[in-house]
Amino acid sequence: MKKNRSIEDAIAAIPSGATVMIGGFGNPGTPFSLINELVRQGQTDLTLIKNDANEPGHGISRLIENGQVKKLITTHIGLNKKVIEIMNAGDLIVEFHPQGILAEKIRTAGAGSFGFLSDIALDSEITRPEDLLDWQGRTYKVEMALNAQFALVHAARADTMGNLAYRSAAINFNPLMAMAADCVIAEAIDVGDPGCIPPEHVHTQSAFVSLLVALPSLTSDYGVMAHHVRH
Amino acid sequence: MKKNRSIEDAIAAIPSGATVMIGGFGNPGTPFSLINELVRQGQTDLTLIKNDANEPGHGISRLIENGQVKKLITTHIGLNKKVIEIMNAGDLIVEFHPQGILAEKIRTAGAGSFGFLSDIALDSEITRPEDLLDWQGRTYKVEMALNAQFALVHAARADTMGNLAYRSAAINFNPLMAMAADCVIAEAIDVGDPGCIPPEHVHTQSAFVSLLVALPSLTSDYGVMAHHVRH
Amino acid sequence: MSATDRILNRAAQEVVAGSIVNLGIGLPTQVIHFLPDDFDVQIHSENGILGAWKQAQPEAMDPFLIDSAGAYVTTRPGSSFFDSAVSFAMIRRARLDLTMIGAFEVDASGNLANWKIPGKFSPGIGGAMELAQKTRRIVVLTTHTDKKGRSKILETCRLPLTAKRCVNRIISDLAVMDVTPDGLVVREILTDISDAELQELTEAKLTFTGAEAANDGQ
Amino acid sequence: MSATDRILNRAAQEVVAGSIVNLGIGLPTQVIHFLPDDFDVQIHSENGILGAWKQAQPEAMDPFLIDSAGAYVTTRPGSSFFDSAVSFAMIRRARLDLTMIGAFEVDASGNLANWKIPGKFSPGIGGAMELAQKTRRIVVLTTHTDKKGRSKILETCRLPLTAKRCVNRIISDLAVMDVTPDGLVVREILTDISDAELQELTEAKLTFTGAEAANDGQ
Repeated sequence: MKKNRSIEDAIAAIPSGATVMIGGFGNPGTPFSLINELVRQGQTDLTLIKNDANEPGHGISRLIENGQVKKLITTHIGLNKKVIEIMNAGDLIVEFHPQGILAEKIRTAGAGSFGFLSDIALDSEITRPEDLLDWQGRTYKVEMALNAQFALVHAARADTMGNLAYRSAAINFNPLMAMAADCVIAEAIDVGDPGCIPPEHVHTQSAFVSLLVALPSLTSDYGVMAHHVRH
Repeated sequence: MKKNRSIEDAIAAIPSGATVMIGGFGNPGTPFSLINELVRQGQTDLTLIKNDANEPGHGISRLIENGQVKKLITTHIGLNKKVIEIMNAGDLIVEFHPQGILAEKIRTAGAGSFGFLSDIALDSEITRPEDLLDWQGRTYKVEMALNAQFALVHAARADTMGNLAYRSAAINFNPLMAMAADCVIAEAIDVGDPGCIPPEHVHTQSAFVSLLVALPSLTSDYGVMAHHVRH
Repeated sequence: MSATDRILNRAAQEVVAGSIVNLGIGLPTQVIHFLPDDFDVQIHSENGILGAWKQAQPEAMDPFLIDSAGAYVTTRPGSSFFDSAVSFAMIRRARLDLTMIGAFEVDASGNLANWKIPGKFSPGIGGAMELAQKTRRIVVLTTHTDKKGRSKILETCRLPLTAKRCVNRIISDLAVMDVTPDGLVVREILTDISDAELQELTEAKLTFTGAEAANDGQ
Repeated sequence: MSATDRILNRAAQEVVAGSIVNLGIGLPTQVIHFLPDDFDVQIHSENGILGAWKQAQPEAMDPFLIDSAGAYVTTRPGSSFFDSAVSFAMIRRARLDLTMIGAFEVDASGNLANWKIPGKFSPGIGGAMELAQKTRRIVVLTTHTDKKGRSKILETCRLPLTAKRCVNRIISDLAVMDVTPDGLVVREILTDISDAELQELTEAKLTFTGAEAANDGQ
């Protein structure tokens, strides 16, 4: 079954009010093209789940700056002063999780489970008494699974059936989100015929991918960011 | 850090009484050479964790037939009448789990978590009342993580730092067990210099592998089993 | 056409183009041979394959490539291999469209028993509970009666259940039956048998609304 | 040698051959430049790299290859890339031998505060809590005092904690101190300063048993 769609049609599947997971850790793995189309189409009241907020003027920061986002579930937004300002002004609800806990909450949803027992930050201010469970003589924090209606992911390579392979530090949250969301929209730099990715090298199996967008080219969003080049 | 060891030294790390995870689903991915060395060395009172019991005279069935195994934690032993007989005779404790639950219990240990909330077989005879948790208005089964002191895994390819790549249907439980056990002993058909596995194609990262055994050749255990060839 | 082939031939028609399908051990694994070679389906095998295909020729068998039933299989372009946690993530996250599965007993409420016969047969659970509970559509393939002629299609299962209320359709060598809120509804009769004769061979009460006798197809 | 270089130079000596090390944002990421090019260590970066190495030359930068601090890095032979769940599985399953991490405050019990200054700075948690709680050995790299000259090495942290009782060693621009059941024990003094002067600059009570003054190294 071919899953290729135009970027307009793929993003049009997302209604206002949707919960959307978005891959990427910083720039690598961020599906900038899908995000930019979501900015263009203008859906609002979105809840986003992403490791970080990208940087001002880029990626999900555009959605937030544009007022399309109600809530952001994330781990760290230190590289984005604009989003911190919007948060501090009360115009964006931000929910922070430890990074690996966020990853694991997403994976737990992807595995069809409902939560997991953790000992991370048990006695920290981020843990509420109602999150604690005494079980078989020990106290755990129950971390509930994090589901979403949509996930937007970026892949280096895909086949038309929806198998995906990521490259380098662009793997990060992408395969986890692809497992977790009901509808997974993938953008890929290079889309080939089935068989173009050796079966052992598929990172996200076609079963998890709903719609596939072949990128005609990479915009400057995907390039080296001059202000991160240290001398 | 080079992790290569002789097969004798690697297996000698396992004491009698140890809990040992063993990769493989049927033949593919079963570390037959490591198992055969464990038969030769004769450690006893072992608790094994493996998807199945292999087939009579092969793999972990040899350990069980040889009286070295106290308990087997598994999902299905239907292809091994000998082990079923030993179980029925009361000479082997067998604990069965649904296959994906076993996989997930192992992965949960590997992820440094302690259990997960499931809805699988909630009202089945395999679920005891004390496994059930009412949490936030819903009832879950708590599946606790399954840890082990050792894991024996089979890889197609390795580098001397301990990065592993599996092939074909031989992936199965191997990468999960490699994450979960305290000491991971890997056998590999082909061991190369660091860099021989492209970084995106590493299935088990060197951080998880303790000792590496390069196989000089594959014994007949690894070959096509004539009685499984259907005409 | 043999009773078995009648089941398999009819079962093959259940496979929707573009879908992801798991075929359980026993009869279901044979369905693949009743599908056209180029049929657009992805076969999921619990041991970590999406895109498994027909059995390999003896000279082309790969000892590292079996399906969950232990048969040396082939794969099709676009297949993938993955670990057992991912394999069951697909199952539990309901990415499979259809599982065809065998049964010791199946009943009018869609309950399925196929993993254990206390005191006689208890080799373990395997993937059955998760497949039965979580696949979007479950079709049971079974002989209508056991070797002693007793109905396997019951009003209420007596054996320990694999999963409750999970079965959508039953395909036996005699009929195609759907599990509905009103019990079993016969959709097709697959052989030369009257409604009354079919009911006679079936412990569960059958409803014949909408049933049309179908020819054997041979 | 600058105060920063003094910390980094000493910190580099903490890295044991054959180990797996995470270097936190800020000072710690710079430690790598004080290691020999062929040093046997695997640098773990939370965003999914084992085997990251020094920063890339501008002409060789790969936009898809950054470390968790956002710098364009290189990798060494034997490196691997993986998803964020695996990355933190490594951390929580205690596969990391050493994490070097920055601090707003660190105290005599080994408590660490480096993620939040209420009302002033709260950009999130990142990987800090898991790294601090689960790495086998935590070495804090910090200036001994803040910009206003106040001790960052306290008897008891006042800011919200990243993790409790997690720190093994503190390397400041002035001294190397170990967290022991008896409080902070000075192991080395890194600059031209007396025991009394060091204690004067430190809120936490220091024990000097076993401390030996070390030369700057320049």
